Amino acid sequence: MSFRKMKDTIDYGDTVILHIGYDNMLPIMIAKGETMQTKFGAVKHSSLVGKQYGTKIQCSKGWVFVLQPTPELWTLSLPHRTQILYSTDISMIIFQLDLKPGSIVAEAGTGSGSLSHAILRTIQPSGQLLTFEFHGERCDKARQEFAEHGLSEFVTVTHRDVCGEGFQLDHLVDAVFLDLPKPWECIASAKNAIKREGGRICTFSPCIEQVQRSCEELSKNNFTDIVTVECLARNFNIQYAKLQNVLPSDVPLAANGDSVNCGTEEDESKQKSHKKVKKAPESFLNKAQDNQVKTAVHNYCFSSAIPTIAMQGHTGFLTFASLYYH
Amino acid sequence: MSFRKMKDTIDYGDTVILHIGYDNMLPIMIAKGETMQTKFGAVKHSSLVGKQYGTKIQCSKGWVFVLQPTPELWTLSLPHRTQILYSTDISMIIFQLDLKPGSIVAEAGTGSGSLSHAILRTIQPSGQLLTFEFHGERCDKARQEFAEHGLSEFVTVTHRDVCGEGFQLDHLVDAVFLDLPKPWECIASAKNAIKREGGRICTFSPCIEQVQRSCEELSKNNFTDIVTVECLARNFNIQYAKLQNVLPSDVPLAANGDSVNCGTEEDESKQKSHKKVKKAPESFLNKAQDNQVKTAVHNYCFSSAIPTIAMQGHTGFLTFASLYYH
Amino acid sequence: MTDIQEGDHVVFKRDGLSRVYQMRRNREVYFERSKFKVDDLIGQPYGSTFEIDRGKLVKFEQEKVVQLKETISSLPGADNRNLLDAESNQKMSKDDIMKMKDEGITGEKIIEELIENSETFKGKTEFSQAKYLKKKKKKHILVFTVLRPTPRLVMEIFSKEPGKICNLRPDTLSQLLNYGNVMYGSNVAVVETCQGLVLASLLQRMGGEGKLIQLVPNTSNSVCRQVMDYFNFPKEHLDNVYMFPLDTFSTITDDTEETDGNSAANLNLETSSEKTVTAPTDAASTDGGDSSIDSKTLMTVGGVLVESSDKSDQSENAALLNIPGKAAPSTDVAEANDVTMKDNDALIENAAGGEVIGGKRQLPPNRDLQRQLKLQKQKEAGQIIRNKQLDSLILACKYNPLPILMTMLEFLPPSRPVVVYCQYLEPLVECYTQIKKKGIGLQLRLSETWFREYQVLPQRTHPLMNMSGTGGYLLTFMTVQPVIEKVQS
Amino acid sequence: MTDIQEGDHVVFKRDGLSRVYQMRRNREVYFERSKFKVDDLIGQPYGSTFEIDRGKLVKFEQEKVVQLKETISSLPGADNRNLLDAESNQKMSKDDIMKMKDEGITGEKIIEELIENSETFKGKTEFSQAKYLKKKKKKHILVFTVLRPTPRLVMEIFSKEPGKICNLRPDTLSQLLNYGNVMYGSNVAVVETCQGLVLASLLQRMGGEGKLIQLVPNTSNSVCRQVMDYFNFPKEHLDNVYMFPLDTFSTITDDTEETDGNSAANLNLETSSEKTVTAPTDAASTDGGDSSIDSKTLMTVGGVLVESSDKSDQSENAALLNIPGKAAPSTDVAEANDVTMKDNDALIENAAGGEVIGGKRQLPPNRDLQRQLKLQKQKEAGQIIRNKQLDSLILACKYNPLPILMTMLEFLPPSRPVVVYCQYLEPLVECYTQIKKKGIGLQLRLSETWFREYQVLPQRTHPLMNMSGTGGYLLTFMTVQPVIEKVQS
Repeated sequence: MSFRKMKDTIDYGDTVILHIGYDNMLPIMIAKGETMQTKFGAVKHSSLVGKQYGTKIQCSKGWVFVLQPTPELWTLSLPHRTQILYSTDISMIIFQLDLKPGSIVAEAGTGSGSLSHAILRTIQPSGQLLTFEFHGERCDKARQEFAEHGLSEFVTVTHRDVCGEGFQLDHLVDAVFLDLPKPWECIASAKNAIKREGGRICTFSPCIEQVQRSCEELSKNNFTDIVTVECLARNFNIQYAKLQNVLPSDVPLAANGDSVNCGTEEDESKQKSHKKVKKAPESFLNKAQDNQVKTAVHNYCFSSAIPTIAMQGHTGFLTFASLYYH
Repeated sequence: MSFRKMKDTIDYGDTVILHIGYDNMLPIMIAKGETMQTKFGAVKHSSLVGKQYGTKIQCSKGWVFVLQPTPELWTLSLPHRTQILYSTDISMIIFQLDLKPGSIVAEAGTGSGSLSHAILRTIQPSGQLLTFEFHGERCDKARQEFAEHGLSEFVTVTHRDVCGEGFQLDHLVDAVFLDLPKPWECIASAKNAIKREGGRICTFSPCIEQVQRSCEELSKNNFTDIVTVECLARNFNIQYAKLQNVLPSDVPLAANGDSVNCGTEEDESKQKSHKKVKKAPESFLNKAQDNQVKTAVHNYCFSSAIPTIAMQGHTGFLTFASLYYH
Repeated sequence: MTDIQEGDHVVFKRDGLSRVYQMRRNREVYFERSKFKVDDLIGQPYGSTFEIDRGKLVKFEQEKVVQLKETISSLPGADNRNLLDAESNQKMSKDDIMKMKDEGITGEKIIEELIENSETFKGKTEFSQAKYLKKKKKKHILVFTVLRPTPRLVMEIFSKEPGKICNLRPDTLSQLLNYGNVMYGSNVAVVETCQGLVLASLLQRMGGEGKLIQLVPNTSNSVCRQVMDYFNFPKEHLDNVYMFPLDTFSTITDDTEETDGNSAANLNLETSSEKTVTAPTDAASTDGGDSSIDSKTLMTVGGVLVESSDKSDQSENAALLNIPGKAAPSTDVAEANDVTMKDNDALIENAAGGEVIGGKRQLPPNRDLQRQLKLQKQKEAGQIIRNKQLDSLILACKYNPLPILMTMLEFLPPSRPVVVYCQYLEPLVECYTQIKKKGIGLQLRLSETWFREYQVLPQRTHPLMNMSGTGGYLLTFMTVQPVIEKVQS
Repeated sequence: MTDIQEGDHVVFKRDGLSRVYQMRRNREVYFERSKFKVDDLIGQPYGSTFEIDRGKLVKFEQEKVVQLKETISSLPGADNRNLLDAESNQKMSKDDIMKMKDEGITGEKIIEELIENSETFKGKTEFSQAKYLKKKKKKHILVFTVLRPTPRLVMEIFSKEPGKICNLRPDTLSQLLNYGNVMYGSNVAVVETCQGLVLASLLQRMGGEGKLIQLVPNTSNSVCRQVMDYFNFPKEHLDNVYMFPLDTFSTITDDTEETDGNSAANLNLETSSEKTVTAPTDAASTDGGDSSIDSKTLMTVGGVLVESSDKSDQSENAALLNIPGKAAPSTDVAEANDVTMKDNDALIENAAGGEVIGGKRQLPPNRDLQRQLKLQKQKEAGQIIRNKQLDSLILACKYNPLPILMTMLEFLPPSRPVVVYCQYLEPLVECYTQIKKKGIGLQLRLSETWFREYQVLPQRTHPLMNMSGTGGYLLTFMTVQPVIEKVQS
């Protein structure tokens, strides 16, 4: 039930997210007699029941947090059965498909259910997700997950290759999402699935050639407002930077970010608050900078938002289109 | 001569850049008896002779600066005969083609000579640029410009459609640059133009389909290390921002950018230094902000680097490749 | 309800341009330099396409659209070596065109004349011909589709003046809604200065359940919620919207039941001071077009009558549009440039919505009742906050987010998402640093989005030549209970 | 000189990876986990490709490369629905592979065995097969090309640890060179802490003429110029490189001829204090691999013996690599991940260049002569600066750029380009604000570059899945003479 509504405390049957670190989250379903092993020690499920979501839990070798799942947390912690969609693209898809409570959506394929969970959050309780997956085992897993998450009544998982067999839906849905190797093969069938009053479609494709064929096919099928976009998240790290003034700075500095002459002690305390962000590397950095202090008393200090050097360069192209009254 | 070497003062025959505004620069060749009309008034050529480059010149209705041209300034002020390449791409091309004094380069087409000037700066005085242009008039104009700029001895402008007729060069050049609608048609000819010991090639194409055909053809012709890249310049405006604190701020702010409680007078003086950046709009902004001061004494003030909202979204794809000893 | 009803706000959409109009019989609207009555739209299904033919609405057949598309198919690479200044090659003057229009000649006919009078058209490549045709069609033939407003469409209204909505872009707004975990029945606290766009988007995602509390700086200032009107929300949905002034915050920090009385007293004080301040606002509203028509609805929402005449917004926006940056839009013909300028002017004139001529006005309702209702809802909102019943906190405003964030976090239960949007990076660095320092946020993330659009056409696929340089920055995290709980293991 | 000479520094290049080695007979090198002697490379033409076959260099035929390419051509879209964990489907263990290698079995043979022992290979799509083959070939067959070092190739050495060169990327370095208007005969002042990469790139563009003045913080600190060695610059070119300590700056601010004496005195003072400081530096250099070999050359360049053991650099870099960001590289097989880790380790061990085993060492030359030469060049550099003979100023360092910029601008003639590169945005905002305020720069521009690489393959074209999030920021402008000159009009 923890996916349908925000809750205060943990009950048996809830799926919770054990937050061990920024890139280390484990989803667990709370069951009697079960125990979860984490790198900080074991956590007995029963001991979590009745606890408030967001609580810091002491384990034998450290602590973890227990969070109520959101589709965004789920996307970061779910078991991968396929390549998955991430929240930057997912957000755009939900928005561009005009989804809201009550929307009826067709999705192919289900994959690992990353997008499905976000769709379900938005369209429940009056909407329906009709999701199609050609891979039998994945179908079963998805169905099981939706059931565990209390979402079964809002979703129908169908085991079918829509590329060959089509959606077999007759003017029923508000929106169609296609994440398939050959989306263009399903566009005619998608058109037939969309309500007479019109609707929206989205295809996700990693390669531009797929986009080109999809756009052609969309156009042929009288879809309009065809738009292809790309969204890339660029994350920033906050770093406390200290640049040596190799010449005496007689220039008055502007309003921004600079305690010139910042001493070592003062910095140390400021940096402590940052140490959690980057553990080992920063301590090296501190040492290195401290050495420099010997030769230069003056430093220019500031908090800097630095884009992460390694970033996701591409996920896929999102093509959106409208089908008007038809 | 002003393109070949940095000079101190202006002579007859020099091409100079009249800098009227950030996006308003005029290239003029200093000639006896000539007068240049600008929106700030007329400038007699003869009056500039002997003046130092970089001088601020008083005209009847304002002042302009007179700068010595660099290829970068030339790119921003040259007469457009075609779409031109800009300095972000040009810098990448020169770098990736491994150009340096002494390099021999084949270029097709010459276009408006934007890239040519940057190539010539880098390869002169011992290098040679062999540039090809299929449009007769453009050829003549380019030849004339190179002569005026004192660059004739380093460049040969040939009137030819290299797509049909090829470069007709036998293992002579270090690098080839292609900015043509169908670059793939010239790749075999480019290969033959490149020195036996090897060299580099670059093609510039706006559409991905052109890139795909070029890459295929490069591969077929034993070019290796084929890499396609895109460079986009993102410019920042510096804006002095003032955000209202709608709640009393009892939170100690970090090292950075914030004179909380900054009063109106103080801000005014700070903002004056920024007024030149954005004229009319900022004065409106000041008024609007001043009004807010009545209801809120506390503001959070900082200099902010804001990416320009409207930016160049695409110029073209740059494909680079190596031809090794052949 | 798939047909357009009288009173509906609808979107007129053509290419990348959207405008919102309210449907009233006998009302004339301006759209893309044309003036026409909208009567004939009422009763038509949403999604219908119309053409303005000599000042009259005509239903547009689908086939024409397709035909236009097929014209544009040619190979690139052919050279236009002789084309430099297209404008001087046109024998017809602007006056000629205006005259033809005055004579009631159709757009199609005008384009035919333009082609015949172009010296260079025949020498152009097929691709260039198609491009020319497309441009002229856009200028001389006005075709648009009438659609039900959605956040996506309404957002397009602001695409040329993003400063009005704090530079929000579809990518950032969409993330704000998703990372905020907004869903049916959510209790959401929001601070926004985006004309009501964020408010409306949130309300739609709540589907008629839950509470949407808009935090505003103080009781005396008006807030602009203009965009809320565009969505034709039923009254039951609007009833879920609350307004809570942040300057009455001290009234809810005491936990005792007694303080409720105190709070009410405080609120009364605030309200009386508001009396004098709102007067000029109301006066201004009378020349605000049809906004007073919906004032009754707005009253029940619990807000004061709100106004879009936020001057600081407009000038801020102007500043942002006139940036001395380098990226210049690549319009190669002077004429096209001209059009853009005109469009822009119209846009500023009309504010965000469509300009409407005529339309009857109603008298403002009982002001006392209005004030009482407002106070009641304000109190309810305060209780929700105090009782820690919020499911998410969302900030997208031109105020310094840090004090608001730190104050509100006290009232947010653990394991709840927080999203702070800001058009500047620096304030979010401050927020990030504080949250990190206090250890009160998990999955803390500061990001921006690179949002890029593509032209996908046979043999001519490439990213668009112009793009948006910034859609603002997002700080997202989950609240936690930092006290350690020991459990059995 | 198209053949590799003994003593040359050469680049070994394979795919996206480059390493620099100096060619010496009888010397063994480590490259991509292989150890081999380079003797056979001497006398071969640059651009030749070699394979390491059981520890020996073998010339590689072009045809093989082409064949490998053709294997990789298949349509996408076929589904790998049964593939989840590729590693567990391989019957051969890592030990098996190691054993085969020890037995001297070729890489080709090992790959054949791997395919035969893969349970899933036959079930894979043609595309997946090709991908698998490519990956295995990269791992088990070591083919590389020997190239003459260029800034482009040398830069690749740092592609996995950009922190060592202040996050410079090809796009930013290239703009730094172009906007700096560096050309044959330029007089350039530069401050760099990029291991000498910027210095070397500038020197190459100067083509053996002009003066390249490296401004360093002070006489006592050593600066790393390691990359300068890689370019095999002739002595005449290196003679144009000067070093000027910024802490002796006061000596050139007085304009009289007399100050030259003063300056010399000052310099002497500085130099004597340096004596004690440089001692440990020299001591450290003896275990710095083959860097002492080139010390003689470096002396004539006018610098002290320089060292790459800049610890702060390394840790800074480590900090930048271990960022807690979200973008995870998409390696789907654990084995591949493993390899990356190992490569990384090796990289850090080797610093930027290739690790070399053996190689004779020379004794340091006369230290007194060295100091005298240094002093002489320092004085010359001071004169060039004082006489305002600089053509451009380029900063790319980890120091606060503002004081250096404002000091140096006094000595730059008008109409000269200035380029300030910084890996942080904030210091450049300060510089921008000052230049703007003082009105001493035209075409002032603060920018960053979005640099993106594409995979272009039939039916599989898309931007690369991983990219660099930042290549630093650039501030560019032209100096001006702010005094107004009245002229005839």
